[in-house]
Amino acid sequence: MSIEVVNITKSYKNFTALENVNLHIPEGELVALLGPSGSGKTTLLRLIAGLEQAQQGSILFNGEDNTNRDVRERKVGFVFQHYALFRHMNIFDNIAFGLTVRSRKTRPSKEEIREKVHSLLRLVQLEGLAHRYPSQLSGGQRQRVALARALAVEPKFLLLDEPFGALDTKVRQELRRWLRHLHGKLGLTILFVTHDQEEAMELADRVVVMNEGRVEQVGSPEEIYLKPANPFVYSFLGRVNLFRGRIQNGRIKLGEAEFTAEQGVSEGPAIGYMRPHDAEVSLHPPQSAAATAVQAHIERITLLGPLVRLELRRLDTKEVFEAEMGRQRFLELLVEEGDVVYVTLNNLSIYVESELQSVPTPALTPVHVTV
Amino acid sequence: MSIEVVNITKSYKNFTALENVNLHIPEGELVALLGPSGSGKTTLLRLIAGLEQAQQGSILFNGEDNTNRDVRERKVGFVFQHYALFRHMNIFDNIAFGLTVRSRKTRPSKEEIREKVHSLLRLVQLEGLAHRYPSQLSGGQRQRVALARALAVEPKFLLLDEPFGALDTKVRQELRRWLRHLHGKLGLTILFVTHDQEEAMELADRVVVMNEGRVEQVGSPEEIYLKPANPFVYSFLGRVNLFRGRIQNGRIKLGEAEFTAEQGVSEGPAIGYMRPHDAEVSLHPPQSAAATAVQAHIERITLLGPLVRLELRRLDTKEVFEAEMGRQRFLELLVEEGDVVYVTLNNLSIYVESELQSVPTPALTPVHVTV
Amino acid sequence: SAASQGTGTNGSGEAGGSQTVELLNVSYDPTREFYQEVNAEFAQEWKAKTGQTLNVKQSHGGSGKQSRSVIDGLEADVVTLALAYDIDAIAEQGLIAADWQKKLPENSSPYTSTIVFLVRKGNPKQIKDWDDLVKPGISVITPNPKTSGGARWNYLAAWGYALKKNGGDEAKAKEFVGALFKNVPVLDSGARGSTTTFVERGIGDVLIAWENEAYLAVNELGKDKFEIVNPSLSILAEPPVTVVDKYAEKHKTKEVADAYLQFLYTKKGQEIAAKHYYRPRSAEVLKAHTPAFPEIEMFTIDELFGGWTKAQQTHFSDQGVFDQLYKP
Amino acid sequence: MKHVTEPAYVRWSLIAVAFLFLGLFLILPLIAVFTEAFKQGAGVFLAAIAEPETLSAVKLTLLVAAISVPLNVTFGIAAAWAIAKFSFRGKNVLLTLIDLPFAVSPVIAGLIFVLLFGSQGVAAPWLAALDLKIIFAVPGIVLATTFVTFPFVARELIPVMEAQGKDEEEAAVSLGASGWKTFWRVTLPNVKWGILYGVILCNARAMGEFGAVSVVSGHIRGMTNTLPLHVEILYNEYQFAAAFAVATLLAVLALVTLVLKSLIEWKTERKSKAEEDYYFDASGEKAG
Amino acid sequence: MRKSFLRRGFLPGFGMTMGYTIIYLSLLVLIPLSVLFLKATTMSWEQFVGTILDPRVIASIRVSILTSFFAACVNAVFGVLVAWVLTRYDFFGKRIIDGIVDLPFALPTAVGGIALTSIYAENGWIGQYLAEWGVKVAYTPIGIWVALTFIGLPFVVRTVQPVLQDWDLQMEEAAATLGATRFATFTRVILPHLLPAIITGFALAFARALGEYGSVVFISGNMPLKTEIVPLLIMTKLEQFDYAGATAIATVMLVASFVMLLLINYLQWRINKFDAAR
Ligand SMILES: Nc1ncnc2c1ncn2[C@@H]1O[C@H](COP(=O)(O)OP(=O)(O)OP(=O)(O)O)[C@@H](O)[C@H]1O
Ligand SMILES: Nc1ncnc2c1ncn2[C@@H]1O[C@H](COP(=O)(O)OP(=O)(O)OP(=O)(O)O)[C@@H](O)[C@H]1O
Ligand SMILES: [Mg+2]
Ligand SMILES: [Mg+2]
Repeated sequence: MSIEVVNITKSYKNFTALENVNLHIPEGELVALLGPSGSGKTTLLRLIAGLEQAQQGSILFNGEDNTNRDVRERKVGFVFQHYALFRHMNIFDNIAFGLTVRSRKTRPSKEEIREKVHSLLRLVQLEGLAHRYPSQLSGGQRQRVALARALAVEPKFLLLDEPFGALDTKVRQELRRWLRHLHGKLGLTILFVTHDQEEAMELADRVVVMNEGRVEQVGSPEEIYLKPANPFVYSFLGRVNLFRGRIQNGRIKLGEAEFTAEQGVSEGPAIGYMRPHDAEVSLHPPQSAAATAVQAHIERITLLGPLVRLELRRLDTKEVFEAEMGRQRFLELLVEEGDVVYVTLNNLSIYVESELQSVPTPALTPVHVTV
Repeated sequence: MSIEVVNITKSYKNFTALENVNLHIPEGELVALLGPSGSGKTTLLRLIAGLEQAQQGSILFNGEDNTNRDVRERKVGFVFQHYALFRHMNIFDNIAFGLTVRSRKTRPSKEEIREKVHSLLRLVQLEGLAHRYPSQLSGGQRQRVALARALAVEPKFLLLDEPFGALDTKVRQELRRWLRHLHGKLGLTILFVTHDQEEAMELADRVVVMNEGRVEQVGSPEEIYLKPANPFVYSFLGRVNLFRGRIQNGRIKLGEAEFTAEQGVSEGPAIGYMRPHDAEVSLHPPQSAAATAVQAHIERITLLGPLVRLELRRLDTKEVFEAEMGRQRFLELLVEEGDVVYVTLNNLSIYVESELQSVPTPALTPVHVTV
Repeated sequence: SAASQGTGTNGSGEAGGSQTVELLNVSYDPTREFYQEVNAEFAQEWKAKTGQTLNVKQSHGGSGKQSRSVIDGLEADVVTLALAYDIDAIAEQGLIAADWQKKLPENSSPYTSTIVFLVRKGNPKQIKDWDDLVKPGISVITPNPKTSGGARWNYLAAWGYALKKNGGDEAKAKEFVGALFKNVPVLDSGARGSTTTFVERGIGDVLIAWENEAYLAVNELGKDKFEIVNPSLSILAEPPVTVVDKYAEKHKTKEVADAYLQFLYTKKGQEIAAKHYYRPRSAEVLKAHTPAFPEIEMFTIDELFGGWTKAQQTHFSDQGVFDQLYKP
Repeated sequence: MKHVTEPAYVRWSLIAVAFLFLGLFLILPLIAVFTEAFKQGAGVFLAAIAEPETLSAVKLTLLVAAISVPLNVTFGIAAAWAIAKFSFRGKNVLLTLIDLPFAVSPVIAGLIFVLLFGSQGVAAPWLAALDLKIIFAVPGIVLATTFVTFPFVARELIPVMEAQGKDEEEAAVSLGASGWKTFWRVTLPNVKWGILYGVILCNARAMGEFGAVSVVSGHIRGMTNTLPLHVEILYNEYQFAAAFAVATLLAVLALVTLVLKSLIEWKTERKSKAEEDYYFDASGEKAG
Repeated sequence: MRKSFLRRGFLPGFGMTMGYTIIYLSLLVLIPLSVLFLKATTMSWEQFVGTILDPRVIASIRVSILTSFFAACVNAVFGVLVAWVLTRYDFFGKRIIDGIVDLPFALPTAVGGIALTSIYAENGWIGQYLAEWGVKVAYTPIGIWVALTFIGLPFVVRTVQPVLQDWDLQMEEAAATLGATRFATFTRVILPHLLPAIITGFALAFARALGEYGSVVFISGNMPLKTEIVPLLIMTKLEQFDYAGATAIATVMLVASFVMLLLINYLQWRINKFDAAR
């Protein structure tokens, strides 16, 4: 089932949690809602589920207006961040709950319920734990029970609020894989919340980046990583280096490095963003004539499994920044802490402060760069 | 000051939290205590600080027995996981606490205390917040206050329990850098707890891996990543692929891939571990005569910033595994989801089940492999 | 310090070294105003006689409870209780000489009272005598004889009436009193509680009460609402008084305590008693107040029940006659 | 939240039922007390309150509260420290013993002190030798009151201290603070509201206790009558208006303490709310 | 190990506070209460049993237990309702209502009893209307029940309220997303969770009601075998100077209360443990 969020605004007393949010989620997709704490992710999810009411806007399921429909009629599967399992019921009863509370007419027979619960237990790989209580399960197991409970009522789609937030890295990786598998198998529309960019990138078909109650960007993981719509998205998705400089005479100066700005850019302070893996480290000055490289001193080398991260300090501006490379490349380089290297700044994104000063945080507008 | 933990065993009622732990922490090092939840990290830290008493074993500071010494006399700086700031005191009073509670004889004058607190506030970059209360600070700021408070009493070393556990990724990265900086500046011995392997790898000079109350391995980040002492450490530090197979006639067979085992290995089931970045993906079968490559089907491609992760399914055993490579390498490869590729399994670690079956989880012993 | 003042008397009386003497009079509930006046009068007299300032402290409560307090250590110099039995209980503990009742005239009871009926104005149920109380449909208010001393007087009065009427037939008397208590809808724990129930809550057609209580109720709570009915036969209630020898000796107040009780027998004392609706022993004073104290034929405890100890034993102990006849 | 709560008509009828119940069982009696008190006009009311015996009863009541409340506060703090900050065998039994006075009939509460300190009592010989008076004097009243109000502060404080955890104490000790200093400078400031709350309840009950005190008081006018006893005496003397007037003193006292308590709760609530707010803000700031 | 017993970890003061607690508890509660047992032992076993099994004692125990039980039941139901309304809804006067709940603690019980009697007697504010319907409240077991409901109310409200305040609203939301009606959510999800607190409040109210004297004597009518409560019977025994009999009954009541409280504390401890395991 597709979900359409139209022009939703939601405020609490004196605080606007969501402002004019529009979102389309096509049927069968696995969509991640990504954003920092307090950006309104949970609020949006709860609005879609009908646990909250918006001041304005509407929510359509398959084109049908659901804005004023009761939670109970929306047939949404909702998995809460802390699972919200019923503590005094065992796993079986937890999963069966949604079926046993139906009115007598629509309630399946005891036998059918048993069947159903056991098939769900098999699905979430928890056969044999039916008689345990939630307190006797590990976090990952609880998470799966919460999922099974939501699936028992055969929802039209699934909403998950930080499903793996409270879990160990190891368990998390496992469950992620399992969720994707489940998605493939059931073909459900799934919308899940996370504030972990790696999780969003790895799991989702489509990522919605939120900030301060607004949707900043929607796109495939690759799109938003490679073509961030603005500095917020840029720095929220993965590590980023930040260089301060100026635009002067159509040239962008970041310390000793210089780039050509596009035509008609006003002069003034500018900020350059660059991903650490776009920093090209070499022992010798680059061949190219353009001054896109700077000299830097290696302060620390960290081996991070497949990656190696160098912490560098520019000799010109004394700014600290990072470079990342594959292990192989690092082994070829043969550098040590304390060495001085040349770093070419590739794929820089330059932003200048917008002239519109009415907004609280200085709005940055992108500047196209040619080397 | 160096810390020596000798043969420590600590049990709660019917549960052994630490079993025969030995550990040496040389002066001036920054050591990470890494392990899954419940592995006894906090317990060990509290024992060293004297907040808990062991049933057995001793703890030496600079070779001097401290086992039965009171917390107050140990001169340990302890930073609690949830900071444990004094809620009803402002930041200044929090930091000054350790000095003001001294007996009159050893207590510095008011003026001296003020000096000291302000220099600490400068150190943790919180000048100007001296009169705020803990509730008026963000998580990261609280963390730094807790540190300053611990440093005020000029401890001989610093113990930190999951110092960045409760913080956002962004803030976390910042504080990590800051802590390393501090360590360099003060030259203190620092022992910190974490369950995030990346944090341990990035920050520490030396990593102690714990599991179920035992120390599994101690070493530099590189050592434990590259030469894990056992499968637990292997799989706890970074992602790992796991292949099941057999040893037969001195050959290790993992599906269609074959390797030569060392001499005198008993026959039977074996497990091969491999890091995703050790999987070499190519479109063509490798040149080498050895059968170290398998064919696999690309099920999913995930772009993770600097890295690209492929989820692969072996055509022979249908096992799913992962391969990771740099973005550059991926772009060179030109593969898509659904393609079939050849994957060379490099740097495999093979373990066979130990004949000693007394231990609860089957003990695995490593087997040396030659291609 | 408050503690030692509380019950003790600092009098070093006889020699007059100190000018202040304290007495503690432990009494029962309805005597407060009466003793307040007695105290003032006597203190004046005592001052004139000895030059000492006398300060009489009063304690009031249920008679049995007060007696128990004295037994348990409430250091009363004099006790002025509702029935001899309560003082006997104190005497049993050796605090008072066993023959205490002989020490003062008239059985140590300077004033008496009797049991009468209080009915609503106009006497709508036409209650004239005891026999009317056992009629079906009549609602009688009296407290619980097991907890209230006053109630025991009520009970014994009814018993005595039935006994006399039936020529001493105990079984008939038992039946009569049983029938009477069948008509009781509320058993308050004390006499004042019963009065409140009757007066304030408007429950019951007749309240059995002491004469002085009945007068007080009428005067305090409504002359226009109630009237008093005198039965043909009633009991002579003799509230006794005595000095608690042990404590008086300890406080060295024996002399003043004796004088205090003697004062009750003087004309002045008797006048005050009559003013508070207690029947004075003095014939002269009684005559002066005749309209208030009409002639009623009365019997005493000793005559019909062989004294309080015996009456208590037979009627009010656990499994006693009251427990047997009371079947609500 | 709207969608998950009850429909408005259910909500309002529940509120109405609650009001009806509280009205019948709590508010009406309170109103009854006040109307009775003023039945004969403000003059009688004021006279009853200004009467010397009332005043001495007020004094005694305040004195008793002033002794027994601090005693129970000290005990409550000590017990809460031992129970909340340490684990030991038999905690349940200890907690139950602390609860016990809740379940002892006030009559019995008074009786046990009579049995102990009365002149027939177990301790009588010593008391006689020392010429000490416990019952039918202020000490007995204090004892009985203390007994009856025994659990209030401890019961209030134990959960608060337990919820507070040991973190801050651990931090203080690791910074070199001694036990006393930790207690005074860290624990106490953190539970001060809990203590106050306990004090208020304990005080209300101490001033209002009737049964137990009645047994041990001796009812000596102007000396050992507390306010509740004085109310009874006035009532028994058919001075209903005066009795209720004095009772309103107690009711007002109760209401004042309750208002105080509400104020305290409101303050703590506001404080924790402010904290929460800040958490949200802080996390927002972190992200930015 | 001795050392560790005394020190009990890092915090000081265990010995001192524990010692003080035990001493104070002993002096003020245990020793005085033990006198009760001592006194009861002055009776022979036959006498003791005879006292307890006396029909009047049995009847009063029945009255006490039944009225206390029903009062506690009503308090359990309405206590939950009041706690629910106070924690969940916003309405005018909420704070005042919240404050007034503690009134029965503060008002002298006798005043409460008198006030209730004046309301529920046949000529009282409410009693007169009830009388028209033929319902008598004061001077019947219903009156006792009214008084005991009055004094027991704060117990249930104050034990349930904090639990409701801590209650995770998400569990209700979860039930709603699973299609449960409000009623089903309450009975099947919320109530089971509140149950321990309700039982605790119930038991405290029950224990307190069993011992209540001051307010009941005014409204009960004190009719032996009908509306006589146990504490009144104890008083009666005392009036007859029968200390042993009084203490015998008191002892039985005390032991019953103690066992019940122990049960509650055990129950709570179990639940806390269960929660801690989460
Ligand atoms: N009931 C409420 N009353 C007032 N403000 C609220 C309420 N619920 C949420 N908010 C505010 O709305 C904003 C968005 O909250 P929301 O829970 O949707 O954030 P989130 O993106 O889910 O954050 P997190 O990652 O921390 O869960 C926050 O700033 C929060 O303070
Ligand atoms: N007071 C206690 N009583 C009983 N068991 C305890 C106690 N404290 C800790 N444990 C147990 O000891 C084990 C180790 O606990 P510890 O707190 O040291 O783990 P940890 O490694 O710090 O875990 P985490 O990462 O979750 O903080 C856990 O299984 C825990 O359940
Ligand atoms: Mg959220
Ligand atoms: Mg820990």
